[in-house]
Order: sequence, then structure tokens, then C-alpha cells
Amino acid sequence: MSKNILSDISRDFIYKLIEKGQRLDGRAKTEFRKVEVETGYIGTAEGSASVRLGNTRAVVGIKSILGEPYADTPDTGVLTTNVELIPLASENFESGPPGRDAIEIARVVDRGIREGKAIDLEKLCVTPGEEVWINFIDIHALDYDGNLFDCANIGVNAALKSAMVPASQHDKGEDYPFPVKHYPISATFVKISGHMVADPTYDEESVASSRLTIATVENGNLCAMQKGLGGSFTRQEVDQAMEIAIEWGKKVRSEVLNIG
Amino acid sequence: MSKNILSDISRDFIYKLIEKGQRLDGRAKTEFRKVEVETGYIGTAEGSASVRLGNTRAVVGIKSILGEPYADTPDTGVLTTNVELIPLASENFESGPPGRDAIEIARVVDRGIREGKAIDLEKLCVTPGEEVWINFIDIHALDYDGNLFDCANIGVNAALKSAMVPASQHDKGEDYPFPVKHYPISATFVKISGHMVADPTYDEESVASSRLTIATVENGNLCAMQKGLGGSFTRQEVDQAMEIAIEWGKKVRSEVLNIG
Amino acid sequence: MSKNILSDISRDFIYKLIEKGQRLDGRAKTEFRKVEVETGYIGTAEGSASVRLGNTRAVVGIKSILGEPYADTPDTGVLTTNVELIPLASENFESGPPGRDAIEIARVVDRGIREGKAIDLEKLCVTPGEEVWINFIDIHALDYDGNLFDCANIGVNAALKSAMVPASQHDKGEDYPFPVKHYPISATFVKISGHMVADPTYDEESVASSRLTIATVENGNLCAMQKGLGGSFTRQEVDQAMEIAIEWGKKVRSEVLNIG
Amino acid sequence: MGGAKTDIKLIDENGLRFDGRKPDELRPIRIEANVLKRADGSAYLEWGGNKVIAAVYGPRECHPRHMQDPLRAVVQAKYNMASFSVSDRKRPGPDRRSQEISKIISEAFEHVIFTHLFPRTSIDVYMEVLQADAGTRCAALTAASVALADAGIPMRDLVSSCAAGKVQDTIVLDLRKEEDNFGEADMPLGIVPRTGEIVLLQMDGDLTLEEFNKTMSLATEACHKIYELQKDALRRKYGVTDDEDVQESVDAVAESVPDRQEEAEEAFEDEQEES
Amino acid sequence: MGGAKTDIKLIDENGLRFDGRKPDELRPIRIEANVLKRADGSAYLEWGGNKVIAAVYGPRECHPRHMQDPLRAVVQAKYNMASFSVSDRKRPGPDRRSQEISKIISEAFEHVIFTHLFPRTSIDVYMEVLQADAGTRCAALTAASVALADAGIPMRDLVSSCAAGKVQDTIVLDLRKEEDNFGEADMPLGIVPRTGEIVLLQMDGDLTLEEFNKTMSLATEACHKIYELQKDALRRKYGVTDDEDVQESVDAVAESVPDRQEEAEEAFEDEQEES
Amino acid sequence: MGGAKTDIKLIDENGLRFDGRKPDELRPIRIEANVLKRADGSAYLEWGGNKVIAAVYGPRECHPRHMQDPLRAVVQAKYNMASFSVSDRKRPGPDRRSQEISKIISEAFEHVIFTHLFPRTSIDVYMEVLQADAGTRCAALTAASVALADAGIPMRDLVSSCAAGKVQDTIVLDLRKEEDNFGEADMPLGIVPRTGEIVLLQMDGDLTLEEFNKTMSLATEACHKIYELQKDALRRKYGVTDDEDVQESVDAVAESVPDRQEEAEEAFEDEQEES
Repeated sequence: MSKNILSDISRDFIYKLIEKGQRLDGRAKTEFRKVEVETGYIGTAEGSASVRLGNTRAVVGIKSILGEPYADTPDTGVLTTNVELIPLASENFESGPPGRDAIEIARVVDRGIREGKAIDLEKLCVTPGEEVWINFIDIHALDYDGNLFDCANIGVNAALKSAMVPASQHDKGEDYPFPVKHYPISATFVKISGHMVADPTYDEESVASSRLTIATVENGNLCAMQKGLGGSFTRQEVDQAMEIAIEWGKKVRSEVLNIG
Repeated sequence: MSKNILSDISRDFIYKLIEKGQRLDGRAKTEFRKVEVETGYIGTAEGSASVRLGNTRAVVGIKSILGEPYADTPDTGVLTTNVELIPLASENFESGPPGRDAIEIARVVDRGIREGKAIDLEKLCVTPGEEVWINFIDIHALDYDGNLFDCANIGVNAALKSAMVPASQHDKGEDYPFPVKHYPISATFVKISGHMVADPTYDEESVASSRLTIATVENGNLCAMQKGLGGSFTRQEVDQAMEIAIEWGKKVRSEVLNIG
Repeated sequence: MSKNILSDISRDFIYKLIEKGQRLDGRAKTEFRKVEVETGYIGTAEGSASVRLGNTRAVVGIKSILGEPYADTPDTGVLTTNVELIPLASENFESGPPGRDAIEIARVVDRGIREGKAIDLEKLCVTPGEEVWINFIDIHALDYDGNLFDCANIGVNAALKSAMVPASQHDKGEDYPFPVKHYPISATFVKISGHMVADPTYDEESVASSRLTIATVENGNLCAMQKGLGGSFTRQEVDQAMEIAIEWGKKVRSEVLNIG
Repeated sequence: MGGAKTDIKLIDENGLRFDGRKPDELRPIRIEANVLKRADGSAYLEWGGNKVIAAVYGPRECHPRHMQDPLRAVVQAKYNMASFSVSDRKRPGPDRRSQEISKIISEAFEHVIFTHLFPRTSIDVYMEVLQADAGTRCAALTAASVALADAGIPMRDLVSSCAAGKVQDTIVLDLRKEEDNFGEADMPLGIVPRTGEIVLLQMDGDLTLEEFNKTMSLATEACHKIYELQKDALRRKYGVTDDEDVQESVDAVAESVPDRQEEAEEAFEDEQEES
Repeated sequence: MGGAKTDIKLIDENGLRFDGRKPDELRPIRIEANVLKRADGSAYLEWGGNKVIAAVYGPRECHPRHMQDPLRAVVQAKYNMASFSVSDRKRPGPDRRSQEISKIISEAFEHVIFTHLFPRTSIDVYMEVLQADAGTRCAALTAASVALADAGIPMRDLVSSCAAGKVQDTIVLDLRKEEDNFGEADMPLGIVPRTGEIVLLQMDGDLTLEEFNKTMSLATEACHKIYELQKDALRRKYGVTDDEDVQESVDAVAESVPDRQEEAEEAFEDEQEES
Repeated sequence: MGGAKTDIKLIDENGLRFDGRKPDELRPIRIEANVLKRADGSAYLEWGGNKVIAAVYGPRECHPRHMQDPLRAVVQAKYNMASFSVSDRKRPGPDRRSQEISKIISEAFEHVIFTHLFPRTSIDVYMEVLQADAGTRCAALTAASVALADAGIPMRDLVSSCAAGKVQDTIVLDLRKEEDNFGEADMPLGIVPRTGEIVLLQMDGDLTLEEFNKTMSLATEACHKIYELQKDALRRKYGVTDDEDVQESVDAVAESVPDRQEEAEEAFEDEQEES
């Protein structure tokens, strides 16, 4: 986030540690924080999850309504991803419509889900050209300690996994599970003083020069990437990040989402 | 209103008077200002009133259009109350969409009308589930000298009393009077230096610590209440206010609205 | 534009020149700058033009979509004119929705086109009361050196002249040229130190006290006028401006638009 | 102009208009000065089916700050139509039309107000159209002018305003709604009566040069009549009996300017210290 | 009140409510203090089908600047419903209802917070309704009160809140969604438990004077029960064992005020220098 | 990627694309520097069916103020699509997509501009897409880079940009609209040509690791070609004849930096005094 302010002392300390390959919270450079997920957290939502990545915490809720499909995709449901960086979650978040930071996170999370073909959108069509399910994925940050990209990504995957299409409520037959085909998992890295670290905390983000998010699917293929912040990456760094991202994806799918 | 600024001298003077049970304009503590109402003031509106409460002045206009009912109330008309605190009326009002002050007044006035069952909304239905009258009650403050809550409330009651549903203009049969069943009248009180006074002026509002509005109907029942500002009320004060509110309601209905 | 800031020296120099009947760029007081127009500039638009008036430059694009007519004009197409003073074009333009300056230009250009009966709007009706062409005329300033009123006016005329109604694309028969009946041309004047000059530059606008725009059609009739800025005009000045406006209209139609 | 077609006969065989007026006849006009307590100056105006109220605040601290002019007062006029002022309910808030009108009215007043006397301040003019029947911008400008005088704002003169236009080939004064909707031209004019200077001028429709001249003359004459009504309203309020006296009272305001300027300066300094 | 008709029997022949509660019975309530790392204070509350999280930041620099009060802290409470908290998805952002609730909750806290200790600052209270089942404003106020204490904001007392109302002619406590939709009256109340002062009071529906008195008494009693739950939550977090100790810890906070005030003043000065 | 189905044969039996290009072939590109009078620097670019104009203002006073950085210039890039630039009219104003693109382009330039030379200022980069045919963010970044050089903004190097992707299982360079809509992957890349550093990278679709490597190499090569076209455009404008000279002229700009910095500082001081 753009307005992180860290004292010069903390900044220097993080720099010194990273030169020795160390991090403030004792993690290795390529290590992610602990993930905790609770699905079905919100009874009023079609699917939901409360998710923690270290001290970063978010709630994801999915709501589905009936509506018209887009003209160019008459037989597929609609997906909308929205991130709310509510001021409750950080002194740096402001009230008001989503700013650039929130929009970037929402679009990167959305891109992962969409391009990773997470959902079989054709199964969210009721009557082609007339009526489809419009699905809102809303991500609320609750406690911000860095890397909302990956925290939100896991939360959305978990919420989708537990979601039911509310068909019966609208006289459209029986409820059925969301048609999830894939679980695209993202991994985010930042560069601090020339060193690449995975899953940055708030303090680490505040001294990072560049950020890279990579989303992968089950077979190890890439489905989305995003470079951010005012620094750069070398080709080798991108390759290295990719390997870690694939491993992280496998781990989240098996240990957090309990798939396959 | 939040930005009232009064010199320390005026403030002290109001305090001293109130300790003696007196007010700047000579009224008793539970006395309301004079009400003047002119209905049918706006020819382009379905119903309207120009209303003065002392030096506070507002214009109320009602416009009705045809539209769809809400899904959960298919056989009732729709009512929307809006207050515009236009900068013409006070140096403290700003241009722009309604702020918190305007919203609070609108919602309290609306609650009185709605909960007091002022209007038989079923008589504002044309075709159940398809077409009903959507009614906009717009309140424009013109001159602000305190207590717009009660000024607006009286104006809305008067405007409703004189309003005609514009059916013929839309080929829906003959025009007919708005189906008014009750006239819920509100009374507003503030606490100044521990003393409760009715119908505060602008200067009194600017030194008040808390505000209470109570709306009652013909049989003396309560239909709406709202406590405002950063102070408090005791249970006894609420009870006392209630009695005065019931009396004030009777007086307005008989002397201002000429009902019964 | 309101925020033009010019050094006192430049200002005095313009004043001194004008007293001698001269202008910074050597033009006579009633002389317009050179016009260059390129139509069909934007392939994605129904009609378009890139237009230069001296160093002032704009792009005009016309897009047409199908939609419902207004209730009171069921058998005529709809026309909407919008001016974007994007910050790319001048250090004085700001991002955001059109401000008062942009709105005034858009409305004056629109008034010329509309009141000059430039377009036979009935020929933009598909099915009376149901479906008509909704036409968006969007004017983007690219380089601002004064008098966007006339620059935009010429651009819109040129774009209309080259525009095709995209009927075939919507299965509404064959494409056909926009039904242009007239070419209303505007001429803009400002007063500097009591002298009236035509087609002001950015520097001239910044020292001008008042502005007058006059639009005329082929037969020399007036179709629109607009006085702007905080100064005044005498009746004689208006009469004089009118004569020049009629001549300028003829010249633009024959030399720039190649009509008749 | 609406340009819509109609079967309504707007001009009858006797050359009279559908409401019985002669072509050069104004609708009834009533102006009252000083109608509001809170505002520094105000006026209420009924003009045919138009009802307009105008209020003036200032000179006062200029908001937003970046609008401040170190050399003069900024005139910020805001024209607004109440949602219930027209037959189809208008959504609250400024639309493009009202923003344009606010702009040209602000500019019209800039010419007559001695803005240099109150640097860095704002003179805020609010015009609320409560009921509309064509010609509301002229009505608003006329009412606001009286409100400015009522607020004691030093001005070279009042601004007076009226429209004329063309209806079924006849040049007519002061169009009503039906004439505006189905007529061929409308031209709102605002002038400084003492000098004849034009400070507001718009036109839309179709006029030959000759018709334009006739329209212009008709509107100008009417502005002078309206000027008298404006002065009457001020006279009634301030108990002066003739033109001279109105002039004197205007002069008196002008003399008091140094005091007001001091006030303004003090206010500005206070504000500087606070911030 | 929704006022809509229903065939649902909200009160059965035994005088019990459709969810089996007695008329004067609260839904289950669970409060946890200090649940967030980033905020200065926080609390999580489950109250029947309501899930609310509250966070406090401040005293800190007041934004927007023009809201600053040179004599005291400004309390800026923001109540928000998550889009997925209700059965029909709510559009993100404040609607009129939530703006009103934010205003009255801000005002309720102004009465108990020692705002004069932190001039020019803002105390920002955020309440996020994650899941809603009627009574969310009382739940939000109750949770925010605990979050304020958790943030160490000096207060005269906590604020405790609960609603009562009328359902099918029975006065009942703590209405659920169905009772709110089809009932006859709802009255949210917020009090300062130690003094009984009323700091939040709304009512809508239809109540006789007698019914009002009964409703008021029911809600007031419940506020006192909720006060105990609030203190419990703080006690569990801070390891103190009885009421006295909570009081002491509140007093300790109050004693530390001079230090906090200095902090606030220093922060203010720093900021002045920077700007 | 659109992911929509199509019957269009995007790659023919000879391995050529539907517009006749080879998989690794760029569309025609034309760049012109210094095309606007008002802006401090500008460039016009045609790239296949894309038409983009870029303008640079600054270093200048930073608005809004709270964006100011006391240690460096802020780079504020704004990417915008004209309403008529696409087949379905786009509503004017920034949508979420253009806000994201503006953000990543701003960040890409932060890496090459010597921002520390102009503390507290803003370098504003405006990119207007007049006609769009896929790849507009690469086109905008490429044009803006030339505009920055034209404005004399000191930079370590230009930024060059191009996309590559996958269409019907073939890795192709520089996708057109149809290829973007019906293809399987798109990866826009922006690099600093002299060092190969990656400053902009996005990807969406489906790529194996091997395909990713191929795509990356293809896009990188193309960036170097585009770098030559950018330098050509600057060369043509400034009449220098070879690479060395362009380098020299860049160096000359760098040498003049102290002067510009003084200017910036003076401007800042003036502004401080004024406010």
C-alpha cells in the first residue's frame, strides 16, 4: 500500500536482516505465513470464508442474483470481484469508493479466478441469452498485515468451494454447488534491497521496491501475473518466483483447501 | 446543525436566561413559535405548502409518477422523503448532495409519516405488482432559524392534505385526493444547560447539548422518536417531553391543519 | 478558460498592440486562424474529424447506438454533445467530469447544431416511439491555444458530413450517410481593452473581458448566440460581430467543408 | 427551442397570444425585497407562472480556497430548480443546463459589482426556482439583482433581464412555456440599464438579421420596464420615494464601503491566524 | 417497521416467540475484545444472527481538517453493512440509513468520551456488520463501546444498547428480523449504565404511552445485562477478576491520560511543522 | 483473454495469422515526437489499428497536495480511452481497467525517471487512446516514454513495451483485437532496454512454463525493436544522426539537471510564499 510509513530505524533493520537472509518474523525468504480458513462464515452469503494469512485477515462473501447475460457471452454467468479496503483494517485505508490499490487487488484476484477457469460459467446460465446468475465476490479486509493479494485469493477459493447456487430460493430448481473446476492459487513476492521474499508483511511491503504476483493451476500452468510497484525484476527472478509459486499452489490446494 | 457558531457572549446570555426559565424571544420553555401555512403554493406540484415556524421557513412539494412497486410490497405505493438544506437558507448549508444533517431530518420526518400511517399506501396502487404511484416529498429549507424537524413535519402534513393524485393526466381515471388517514405531528426539544426547551431557534440549537423529537398521532399514541446531538436525556425528561408532544400534536391538527 | 495566467509583461504587450490594431501573431482584428481538417480520422467511429484552428487542435468522434426516443419526440433521433477538456491539452485542464467551461462549450456547440437544424433528426428514427438512433458527439481537445468553441464547431460539422449511420451492423438495412441538412458555423469574438477581436488565442483569451459566439446558417440567419465572461458588449459591437460571423460561415462552408 | 410541432394556435387572428397578451406585453411581475432573515440580502419574484427566490451571502471567506482571487471578490452565482418546480419531477442537484446558467449569471454580475473592493472574498448569490414557466433565467437574474442591492453590495447599477423571441413568425416579448416549446426563437437578454451595456445574451432558434434587431429592441425596452419594478421593490422596502433617493441610498452604501472593506480584511486576517 | 402482512404466528398460545424465546429474553450474545492487530482497539460480537466487528483508531490527526475542533476530539463513528451481510446483496458504500446510524452512534459516544483531553484530534470508530439479523445498530454500538475501552480511550462509562418493541400486541425484547419486519414497533435504546442516562433513542411504529413505558423498562434492563457481558469481555482479555478491578483498570486508563494528552500534543506539533 | 469461442481461423495452414503476419511479426508502427504545442513533451504513435497520443507536463507543483513526496517527484500517469476509440461507445471517465493501467504505467516510469532530482513535484503523463485495436497499454507506455524524453525529463533509459501471447496453440507477437478476444494468453511486457530489467509485466490466460519462456523471449526481442523506433522518432525530431548522438543528447539533458532542479526549487518556494 502506498502510504506505509516506517521509521528509518525499522527500515534499516529490515535491510540489515535481509542481507543476512533473515526476516523480522524469522521466516526464510521463500516461506509463506500460516494460513487459517473458516468456510461458511457468513450465513447470509451463498458462499463465504474467513481467512487469515499470518496476521492479515479478510472475509469473503459470495452473493448470486439472477440477471441478464452480456450480449457477447449469452450462455455464461457473470462474475464480479470487488475488494473493500475498509478503514477498520488499517490506518492507511480510507472511506470511500475503491481506490487504485483496492482496484488492483480486485483485478488481480479476479484475473486469477477467471483465467484459471476456476468456475464453469456455462453452468451458471439459466436461460441462454436471457437469464444467468450474476455473482458478486466481495472481499473485505479486516486486519491488514501485508499481502492481501494471496490472502484474498485463498479466501475466494475457499468461499467458492463451499458455495451453493441459490436456485430454489428463486424457483429455479434445486440448489447446487458452485461449478468449480480449478483452484488457481497465487503467490506474491517483493524485492527488498535486491532480495526477493515471498508473502511480505506490512512492514516488508513498506520498504519493498517491486512486487510480483503469479497465479498457477493444478497442472503447474500459469494463469495470471502482475508486476507492481516502482522497481523492476530480472528474468531470473521471475523464473525463480515461478517455481516457488507452483509449489505454493500445490501446498495450499492440498493442505488448506483439502483438494485431491 | 453542527457548524453553528455563536459568540461566547450570546452563549452566556442564553445560559443565564434559561437558568431563570427565560428565552431570548420571550417564550416559555415549553412554548412553540407561531405557525403559518399556505397550501397549494406550487402549481406544478401535486400538493404543496409554504410553511413558517417563527422565522424558520420551508417549502414542501409533492410529485407523483407511475412506476413499479417494490417486490415485497406489490400492492402499495412508494413514498420518498428528501430534504434539501440549500445554501440559500443559511450560511451553514453547503451545496451538494444531502449531508448527514439533511438525511437525519428527512428520515425522521419520513418515519413520522410512515409509521404514523399517514397515508393509505394501498390506495396508491394502480395495478398490484405492476404499477403504483411513486411519490416524492421534497422539502426545501428557505430560511433557517432552527427546528426544521417540526417545520418540515407540519409542511408535509399540510401538503399531503391538499394533494391530488394526478390520475387523469396519465389516463388512470379521475384525480382523487391523496388518501391521508392520519396526521402525525412531531415536537422537538433540546436541552440547554440542563433545561429542556421546546422548538429551539437557531441560536438555541447552537448551544444545545441534546435533542429529542417525538411524533404522535390523533389518539395520543407515539409513532416515532429520535434522540440527537452529543448529550443525554433522563427517563423523566423523555416522559415530560412526551406529554408536551401530545398536546402540541392536538394543537397543530386543530389550529393549523383545521382537522376534526 | 478561467485560470489562464499570463505575466504582466505579456498582458501589457497585448494591450499595447491592440491599441494599434495589431495582434501578437500578426493577424488583423477580424481575422481567423488557418483551419485544417482531416475527416475519417477515427476508424472506430461512425464519423470523425481531426481539426486544427491555428495551434488549437481537437478530435471529434460520433458514435451511434440504438435506443428509445424521448417521450415527447417519439419520431426523432437523439443527439448528445460532450466536450472533454482532458489535461493532456492544457496545464489548466483537470481530470474529472466536465466542469463549467467544458459544459458551456458543449452546450454552445450543441445549440448551434441543434438550432441550425443541421441534422434531419426524423431520418434517425427507426420505429417511431420505439427505436431511434442515439448519437453521441464527443469532442476531445488535444492542444489548447484558445477558441475551442469554433474549433469544435468546425470539427463537428466535418465529422457529421463524413458520418454513416451504422444500420447494417444492427440489421437495420444498409448504412446511409448522416442526414445533414445545414452546416451552422460559429464565430467567436472577445473584447480586449475595449477592442473586439475574432478567434482569440490562449494568450488573448487570458486578457479578454468578454466573449461572444454567434452561429449562422447558409442563408445568413442566426441560429445561436452566447455571451460569456465578466465584461459587456454594446449593441453596435454585437451588430458588427454578426456581419463578420456571416462571412466566416460562408468561408468555412466553401473553403473548409467544400459545400455548394 | 423545443422545435416540437403543435396544433395550438399561439397567435390568433387579432395578433394576440394564446394567453391574451399583445406581442410586446410582459406577464404580470411582482418583486419583493428582503424576504429572508438569515441571508444578507434577498428578494422574491413572481413573473407570470414563475416563482423565484434569491439570496445573497457575502462578501465572505471564499470557498473553495483555490477560487480565491487576491485582487477581487469572486462572484459565485448558483441557479437551481426545485424538484417540484416543473411538471416532470426534476432530480435534485445541478444538471448541465443549470451549471451553464449559473456561469453566465455569475459573469453578468461581475460587470456591475465593485469586486475589487473585497479582495479574496466571495459574493455568493443563490437563486431557487420554486415554480417554473419559461424565462426562469431572466427571472432569477432580475431577482438576484434586487437581492444584491438588498445586501448592500456596492454595484455600478442593477442588472435587468427579459427575453424576447419568435412565435409563429411574430416577434414576441417574454415567452411562456408553450411559446418556448413550440416557438421558433428565444433570446434572453440582461443589460445594465443606465448604460445599455449587454451583460447576458443568449439566442437559440432561427432569426433573420431584421428579426434579430426587432427582438433585441423589444427585449431591451422591457429590461428598462423591469428596472423600474426592481427599483420600486427596493423603494418600498427602504421607504424612499423617488429615483433620486434610490440613487442616494445606493451611494450611501458605496460610502460605507471602506468600513465593509475593513471588516472583510479583518475577517481575512482572523482566518489566516486560525489556519 | 416493515408493516407488511404475514401469516407467521410470531407469538404462540404459550406467549412464546417463534424462535422459542420468552418476551423478555435476549438472544445469545458473545463478545470478544481485542481481536485485531492493526487497530488501536477492537471487539467482535455475535448477537443472535448478527456478527459485528468494531475497531477504534485514535486519538489521531483529524481528517478532514475542517472537522477539527480546537477544544476537543471529534468522534467519527462509521457504521457499515458488508454487501453480503443481508439476504439481498447490498451495494457497497454508505446509504442514507447507515449515514443516519453513524451520526447517532457518534453522538452517543460524544457523551461518554473525555473528548476535551484530546483537542484537535479525531477518535475514529468503525463498525462493520458482517452478518445481519435485526438490531445491528445496538450490536454495533455495544461492540464499539468495548473497542473504545480496548483502545484505552478515557470514558465516563461504557455505553450499552438493546432494542425492545411490540410484536402482535406483545411487548418483546431484542427483535429478530421476522419480528422487525412484521411487528408493530421497534425502539433501539442506548444508555450509560452507571447513571441511566439515555444517549441513543429511536422509535418507530405504534405504541400507547403505557406500552412505551413497558418497552422502555424492558430495554433498559437488558442494557444492564449487556453491560455485564461487555465488562466480562474486557475482564477476560485483561485478566482482572471482578467489577472493582475493571473499574480500577478504567481508572488506570484515566490516570494515564496526561501522558496520552502529551503524546497527542506532540503529534499535533509535529504535524504542524510538517505542513 | 476473452475466452469466447470462434470459428475464425486465426492461424492458417502455413502458420500465418489471419492478417497475414508471421507469428513473430509486429504490426506497422509509426512514432512522432513533439506533436503538441501546449504540453512540455508529447508523442503520437500509430501501431496497427491503435492511435495514441501522449503528453507530459512537469516537473510541476504536485496536486493533490497530499500526494507530494518531500524526497522525490511523483509520477502520475493517466491512461484514458476516448469514448469513440472502441466499437461500443465507452462512457467517458476512468473505469477500473484504466485505473489499473494508469497505476502500473506510473510504476513502470518510476524506475527510470530520476525522481529524486525534483522533490515535491509531480511529473504528469497523459496517454489518450484515440483508436484501439488491442495492445493499447503497450502502445501508451511506448508513446509516453518518447513524450518524457521530448519533455527533457532526465531518465536512465527509455521504457519499451510490447505484448506476446498464445493464439490457437501458437506463441505469437503483438496480438490484434481478434487474437486477444479469441486467443489463449496475452502477456504485456515493458522493459528498460539497456539493462533488460522488467518494469511492466502482466499475464492472463494459460501458459505452460515452456510456453511462458517462449512468450517472454518473443516480447523481449520486440521491445528492443521498438526501442529503435523510439530513438528514431527522437532522432528525426532533434536532427541527430546516430545512437551515440541520441545518447549524447540524453546526457546533455542530464547535465542540465542542476538548473532544472533550481527551477523546481524556486517554483516550490514561490508557491510556499503564495499560500
